[in-house]
Amino acid sequence: MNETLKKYFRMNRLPHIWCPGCGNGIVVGALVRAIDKLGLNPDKTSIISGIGCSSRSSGYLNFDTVHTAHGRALTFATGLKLARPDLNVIVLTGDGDATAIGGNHFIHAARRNIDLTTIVFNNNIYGMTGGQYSPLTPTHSKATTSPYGHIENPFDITELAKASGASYVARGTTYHTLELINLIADAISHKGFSVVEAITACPISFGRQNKLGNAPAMMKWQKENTISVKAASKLPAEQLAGKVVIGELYRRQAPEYTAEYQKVIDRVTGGNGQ
Amino acid sequence: MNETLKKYFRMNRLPHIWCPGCGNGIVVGALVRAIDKLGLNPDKTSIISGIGCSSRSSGYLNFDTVHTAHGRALTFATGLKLARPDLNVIVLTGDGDATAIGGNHFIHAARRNIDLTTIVFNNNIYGMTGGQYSPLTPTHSKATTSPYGHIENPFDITELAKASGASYVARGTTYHTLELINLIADAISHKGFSVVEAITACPISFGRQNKLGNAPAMMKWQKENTISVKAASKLPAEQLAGKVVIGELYRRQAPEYTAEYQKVIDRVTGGNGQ
Amino acid sequence: MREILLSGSGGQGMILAGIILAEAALREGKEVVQTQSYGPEARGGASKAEVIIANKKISFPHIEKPDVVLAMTEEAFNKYTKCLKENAAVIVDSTYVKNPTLTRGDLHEVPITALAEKEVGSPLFSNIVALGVLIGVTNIVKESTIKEAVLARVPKGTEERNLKALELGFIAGKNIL
Amino acid sequence: MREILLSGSGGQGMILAGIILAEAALREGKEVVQTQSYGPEARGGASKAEVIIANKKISFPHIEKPDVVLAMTEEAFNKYTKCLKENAAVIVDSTYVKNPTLTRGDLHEVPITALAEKEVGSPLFSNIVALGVLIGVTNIVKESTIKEAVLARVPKGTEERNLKALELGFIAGKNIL
Amino acid sequence: MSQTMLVQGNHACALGALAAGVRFFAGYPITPSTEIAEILAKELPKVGGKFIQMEDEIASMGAICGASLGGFKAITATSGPGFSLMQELIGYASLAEIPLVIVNVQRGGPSTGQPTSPSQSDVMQARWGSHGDRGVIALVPSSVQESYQLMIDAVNLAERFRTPVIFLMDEVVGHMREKLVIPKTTPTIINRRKPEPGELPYAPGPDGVPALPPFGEGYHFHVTGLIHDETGFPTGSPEVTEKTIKRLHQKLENNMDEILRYDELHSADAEYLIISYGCSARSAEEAVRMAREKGIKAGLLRLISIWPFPSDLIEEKCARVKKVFVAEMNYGQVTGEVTKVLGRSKVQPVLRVDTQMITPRQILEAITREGN
Amino acid sequence: MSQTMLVQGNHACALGALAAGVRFFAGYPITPSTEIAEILAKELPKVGGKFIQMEDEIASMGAICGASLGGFKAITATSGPGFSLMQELIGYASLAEIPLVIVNVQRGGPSTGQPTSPSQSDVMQARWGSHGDRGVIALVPSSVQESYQLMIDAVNLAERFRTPVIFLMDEVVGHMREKLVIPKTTPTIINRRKPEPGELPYAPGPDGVPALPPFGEGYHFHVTGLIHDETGFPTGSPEVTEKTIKRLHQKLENNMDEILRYDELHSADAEYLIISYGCSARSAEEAVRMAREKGIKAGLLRLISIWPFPSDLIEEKCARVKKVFVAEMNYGQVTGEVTKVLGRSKVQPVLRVDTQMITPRQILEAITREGN
Amino acid sequence: MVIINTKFCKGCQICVDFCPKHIIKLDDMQKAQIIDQSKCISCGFCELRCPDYAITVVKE
Amino acid sequence: MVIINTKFCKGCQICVDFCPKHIIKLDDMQKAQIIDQSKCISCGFCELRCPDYAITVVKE
Ligand SMILES: Cc1ncc(C[n+]2csc(CCOP(=O)(O)OP(=O)(O)O)c2C)c(N)n1
Ligand SMILES: Cc1ncc(C[n+]2csc(CCOP(=O)(O)OP(=O)(O)O)c2C)c(N)n1
Ligand code: SF4
Ligand code: SF4
Ligand code: SF4
Ligand code: SF4
Ligand code: SF4
Ligand code: SF4
Ligand SMILES: [Mg+2]
Ligand SMILES: [Mg+2]
Repeated sequence: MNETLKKYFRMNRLPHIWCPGCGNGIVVGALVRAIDKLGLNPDKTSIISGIGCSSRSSGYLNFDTVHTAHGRALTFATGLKLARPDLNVIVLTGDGDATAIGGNHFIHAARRNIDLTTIVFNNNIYGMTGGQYSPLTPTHSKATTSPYGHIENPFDITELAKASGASYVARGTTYHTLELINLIADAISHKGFSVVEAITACPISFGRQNKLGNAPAMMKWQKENTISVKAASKLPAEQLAGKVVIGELYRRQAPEYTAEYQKVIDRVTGGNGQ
Repeated sequence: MNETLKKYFRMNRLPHIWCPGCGNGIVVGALVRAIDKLGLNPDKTSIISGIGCSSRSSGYLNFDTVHTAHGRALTFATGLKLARPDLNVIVLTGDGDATAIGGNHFIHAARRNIDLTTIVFNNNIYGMTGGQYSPLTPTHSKATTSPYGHIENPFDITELAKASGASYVARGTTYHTLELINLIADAISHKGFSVVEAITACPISFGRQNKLGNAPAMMKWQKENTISVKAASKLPAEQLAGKVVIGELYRRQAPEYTAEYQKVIDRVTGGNGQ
Repeated sequence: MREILLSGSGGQGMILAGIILAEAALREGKEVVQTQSYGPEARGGASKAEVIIANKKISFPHIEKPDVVLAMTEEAFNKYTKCLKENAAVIVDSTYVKNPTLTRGDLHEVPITALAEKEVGSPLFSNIVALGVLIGVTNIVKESTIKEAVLARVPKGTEERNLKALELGFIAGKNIL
Repeated sequence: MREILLSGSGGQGMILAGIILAEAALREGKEVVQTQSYGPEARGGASKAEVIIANKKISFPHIEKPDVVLAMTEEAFNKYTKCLKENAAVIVDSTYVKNPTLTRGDLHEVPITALAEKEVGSPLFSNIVALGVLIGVTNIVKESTIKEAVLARVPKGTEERNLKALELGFIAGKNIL
Repeated sequence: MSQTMLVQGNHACALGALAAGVRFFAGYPITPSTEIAEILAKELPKVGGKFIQMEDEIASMGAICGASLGGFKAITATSGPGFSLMQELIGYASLAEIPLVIVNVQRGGPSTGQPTSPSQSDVMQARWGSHGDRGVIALVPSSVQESYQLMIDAVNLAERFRTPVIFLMDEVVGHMREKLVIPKTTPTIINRRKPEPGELPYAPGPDGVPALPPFGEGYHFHVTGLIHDETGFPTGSPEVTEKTIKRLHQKLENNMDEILRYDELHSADAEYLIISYGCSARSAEEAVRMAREKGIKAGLLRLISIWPFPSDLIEEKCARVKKVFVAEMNYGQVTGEVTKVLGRSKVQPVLRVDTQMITPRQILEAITREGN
Repeated sequence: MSQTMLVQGNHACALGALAAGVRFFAGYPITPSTEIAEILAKELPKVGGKFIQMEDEIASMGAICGASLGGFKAITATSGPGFSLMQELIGYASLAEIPLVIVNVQRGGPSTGQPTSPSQSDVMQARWGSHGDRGVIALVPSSVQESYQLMIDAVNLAERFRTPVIFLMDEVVGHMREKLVIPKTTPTIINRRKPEPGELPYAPGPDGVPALPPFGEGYHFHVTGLIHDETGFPTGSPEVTEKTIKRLHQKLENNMDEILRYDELHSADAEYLIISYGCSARSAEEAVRMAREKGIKAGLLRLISIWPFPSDLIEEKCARVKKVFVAEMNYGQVTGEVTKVLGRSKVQPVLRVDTQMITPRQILEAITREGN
Repeated sequence: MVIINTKFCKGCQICVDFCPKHIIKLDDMQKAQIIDQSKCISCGFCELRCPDYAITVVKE
Repeated sequence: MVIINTKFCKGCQICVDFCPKHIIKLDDMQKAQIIDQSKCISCGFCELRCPDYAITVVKE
């Protein structure tokens, strides 16, 4: 491993538990490179995750880390960030963790526009428990709990984030690794609630039952079925059908929760609150 | 009370417990008139509510009714509707019930596009517990838990519903009573997940601490600060600032959950499933 | 030990009256417990305050048989005068309570709300008038103490009118004795 | 009572082999319990199947000392041959397990995966070859029964190749005896 | 014809539910219970039933409450973390008297704990996990065959007593494969009682159990989690509150003859009696055999219905015993309950908290130590 | 100077938290606990602290876990339904050893129950509400003054033992107004121990309690709800699992001298001893006075720390007593625990389940009945 | 004809403020009262907006 | 120079399939192996995309 990156990993915990070809490692690699690019102080950076394959990532990263309960990463992160606005708080979460059991915390963290960066590892499935459908499983896919083909509609998690109040929303893939690094770096730099949906392949729990081939094949799918925001903006809606748009999808400046709370303290204490 | 409406009420439970001027009674009146207008069979109609002042309404209505736990009305309704697609299932819920503790169920019921009609009594506050802020409390308002002015952003619940997958979304007010009846009737007729946000005055737990005057004054606010979809569509964005748009905001035809499930049964059983 | 029950409908300020009375007793170095009843969840509407004042530790905080009952409505009168101590004092707001009858205790009828409206300018002061009457009748705490307690609790700018209400109550209370 | 432990790395089909063996025993009217070990949560990767076959009720479902061990990898061999019954049969896939040594029990080395690859055309059949070897060596169930059990479990269209794998195993198993 | 197969305990549990008439499942995946959901996702549509994976365990509980009120026999399945999340609505179902079965396949706790390892550490939670006072039925199977048959009982008891029933499995029983014989005779099925004309939905029958009308048939009744009177509507009355709380216990306590289930091995002449349940009881059984071989008069009382706690049974069975050993895979949960009945001196715990299965040897050693 | 005021128990509890150094509150409103949140919403910013109303009780628990890891003393407050929802994360905090206080102002249950009426029916839930085995500290105040002082103890014990502490109030104590004297002396404050250089974050000190480094100071440590070793990283090792589970109990059991709190009235020569706690103990106190007036030798043992259950204390205090009465407002929860210690014959429950406060007369009658 | 059920009326004043004909007021007991039935245009808004179901507008 | 840590490599083939120069393959042990270092253009994609942190591209 690249020497400069080693300091961000708990090297004695590697190799990780993920299956061969699992995209989780690529996303975590991108995160670490984004952190390095920004020069964040590792002592002042915390990584909070939920439960799932992807949420195991916190254990490999050499920061203050919390592997919380399923779906609850954002609640811990909200408490930590509000208590300690001096920390960079980054949340790593799976599609199930973030949008199934954790869906409420996701929309509320977005609504508060609290300065957290959330990376959703979207592998379209519950990986850890072996392939049940998630709120991001595409209609008609197979899952162990949709043996006859999935009849539900997936969320568009970027739309959900935006409608809930997030002020930075982006989507990337493990195939588009360099772009993913930049999107994560932008998300961390952004002051407010930022979300990066990282599309990542789970060849074992999702790919296998949907006959999507091996890991490189699933990454090829990412290459062939995505389109950049820029390119998309030039295409008519019909030609976009079935395409997944990647890049920075939404950004706005808006009051950030912990800063607003500090103003209350300053107002109430006449500025002697901290 | 109008004789034709009496059959929809449990007359021996009236008068209700709501405070003088509370808008909840107006919303329930509108619901009952919408039901009457549509000629729904009361034996085949169920009303499910959560916990809160507004959620007490189920107890006054002469149908099969469930006053569930706080935030959980949509989960009961989902189970009931999936088990019994022959029933009309209507969910009555407060802004806190639907979007705070119940927020996850709200977005998931919307995502599934299950054929439920949800009326959110939006009084911008937790009425029942005496005036704490809700996810729909406007920024800068006072609440007993925001004594220095509220610093959070409210959801736009109609945007949230739409982004989550609801196929009918509308907003009305207790002042615009006739329109409210029509919106509710349309929502019930619509096949799929439908949401009506009913803006309603809570003079006691919200109005009082925000010095909004008595019930008629709060209804005048509704009159003066809303604009119909039609009128809004003709105005430039600047002139809409601060205005609340009412009417049918969104509608689309989309596969409905229980119908899709029935197709699975038919497919698996060769049509002998029920 | 004195057990005082203040009752009325939600919005008549009985809880506040109970708190002020309890605070006055506290100022006089007494032991005191104040409790109240709630409607469904906490959405206001509490209509009964209980105050127990004693010279030694109060264990059981509820009133089983009151020494003093203040009833601001007919409903409250009917509900809370069923079970009284031998020589209980019952004060009713005769603005609302018409032809009250008691089987035990002493009845004191004062048009409390009417007085507040006419003399202080708003029925909102009826709870303070009532407090005055209660002290006038029972002398549970000193007039000067209840004055201090009232001033410590009421919103700025309303002090004068509240004191007037209190005085009115004292007089009415003492007069009917 | 016979206690059989089938071990390898995730993806080598040891659980399926264990189930087929257990089902075969069931077909012969035996009592049988099959268990397996799991990795973190349930995300595949289980690498050990235990099968206990007996003529009477089996209470404790785990193996304390196996009669038969199948080890498809070196790691599995090292881990599961530490504690064996006196005359235990240990079958190793010599494709992967190099120079195995035992302090007790009989060692049977068969290039299982290599055979599957060369003779059946894919390493995916190595678990069925291994089953064949196991039966060939131990005769725990009849060859005809394990055939039935295999046929009842494998996907349609693969029956022939699976039977071939099984036969290969029988032969290899009997030969090395 | 009877059918014989080799299946996991979880599979047998799912098949038992189907045999009992369950036609609705809502759940959220969690190891080691997930197979129950997966099997029912496949099987329910085949019989016109409904499966739904909800957004979490709370929603799953809500959905089965709704389906049950709709007249469906409905269940969910989970494990520790999910079981904790379900507690509020399990209490709701107790008070609103909604028949349901909640399967908890126990794994190592607390918290995420040891997700793939067995344990029996949710026994007390099954009784006390929700706030407030109420009675609880919990059943514990020890084998694959029993997972099938006892699940039928669980569904029946839920319907019979209008109550949620906890089906307390463990990872060992849930994941092991054993022979399951599905009998050719159709099992006895109990269905909730419909009210007579004029009968109120919360008026207890002579046995303390009220009748439950299904939604959609014109009863127009009201269900609430507030304390309610016989009509189902809320009341603040202390008298009604007392009656309700007591009835929630007594409708079970007074019908123990219908609920109580247990099994015995060599208990008649036992000097040393092991009390155990679930997977631990399998080891206990083996330990009894081993002890008897050594000439020690050991016996086993295997609890199958664990709540309401069979105090009278234990008092009776232990009366002439020298020492009672409680073998369980937790820090002494049932041990505490047995102590309530027998006192501290007579009871010897044989515990295991490392989320490994308790072994026959471990139990045997405890007995032998005492026997010497 | 000491300060005297007339406040509700909830208010006193909030002030006690502030005095103990609590600077973070996350909660969700629920009767009858809401005043605690409302007061802290007002007071915390004044001292630079943070208040947040979360989207539900689960989120509230998560937020205080996060804040506590950030080095803040953090609490939440709720009542029955919210307490049920918090159970999963309370278990998380137990296993991850995060210091916290959870206030549960008990109301009538089960489910929504009687939201504005008192009860003591969550005592067993405080112990067993979460899945898996772990030790629990729970404290029960009986008065407004005690709500203040004991809350300081609760926060201290949480920090001292790196554990969630349950502060088990009831609606009577929470809503009654009494005199509160805030002493002029600053209270003893215990802060979590920071690790020595090289000390691992989950390596127990000699007292069984590990040191807790705050986030943001370069420790880079890992917190998980999986069973973990002394480094904090997950392990499947049975040995470590056993050590961890046992330590979660023993770090409390072995330090009972620091945790145990109780009060006595006329217990020295009592023939009839009442065991009670919370608001019921107030009635019991009155009952003792009334009994003594009648010449009956009654006494009171008031439990203040209720978990870990003070079995040894009870054994000792009841040794020479004829009969023990357990007075509580539930179906017999502490009665059961006392029975474990003393056996069935010596213990007489005096219960009330109608969500009304138990009266002195009711207790007195029970004693008198026995005394005759 | 507008009929008011004074048992249900809570005196909120909504009907009073929004009657287009200004013919409703509160009486001494804080209950709604019709001043002049003859001016009523039977628009029905008082009935629709009464939160307490205290008003019935009977169209003749 | 491309260095492969075979202890970390899980043989997923991602680097193999996406190396623009097609100079990576899996060896008999299913570990990635560089066929021809000289053709490497140090684009770094193999390193970025290796899920197992098994590749280091050292730019000369
Ligand atoms: C309360 C609770 N419910 C269920 C589970 C079981 N569980 C663990 S991870 C997981 C889903 C993981 O899916 P996702 O979040 O998409 O992560 P992935 O494994 O796919 O990375 C589930 C359901 C749990 N640990 N806790
Ligand atoms: C689990 C749980 N948490 C909290 C509460 C307390 N509670 C009851 S109603 C309510 C909020 C009501 O607000 P909303 O849903 O807006 O209804 P409204 O009273 O305003 O109509 C709360 C917090 C509860 N009953 N259950
Ligand atoms: S199951 Fe899927 S998500 Fe989980 S480690 Fe394996 S490939 Fe990755
Ligand atoms: S508190 Fe508000 S919402 Fe509740 S009944 Fe009163 S006015 Fe209506
Ligand atoms: S609107 Fe209804 S409740 Fe209000 S004053 Fe008029 S009649 Fe009375
Ligand atoms: S019907 Fe119309 S005009 Fe007549 S009283 Fe009512 S609001 Fe006024
Ligand atoms: S991408 Fe990494 S893990 Fe995959 S084959 Fe190449 S070096 Fe090995
Ligand atoms: S750096 Fe580029 S060219 Fe060189 S081996 Fe890697 S992917 Fe191929
Ligand atoms: Mg996933
Ligand atoms: Mg509201």
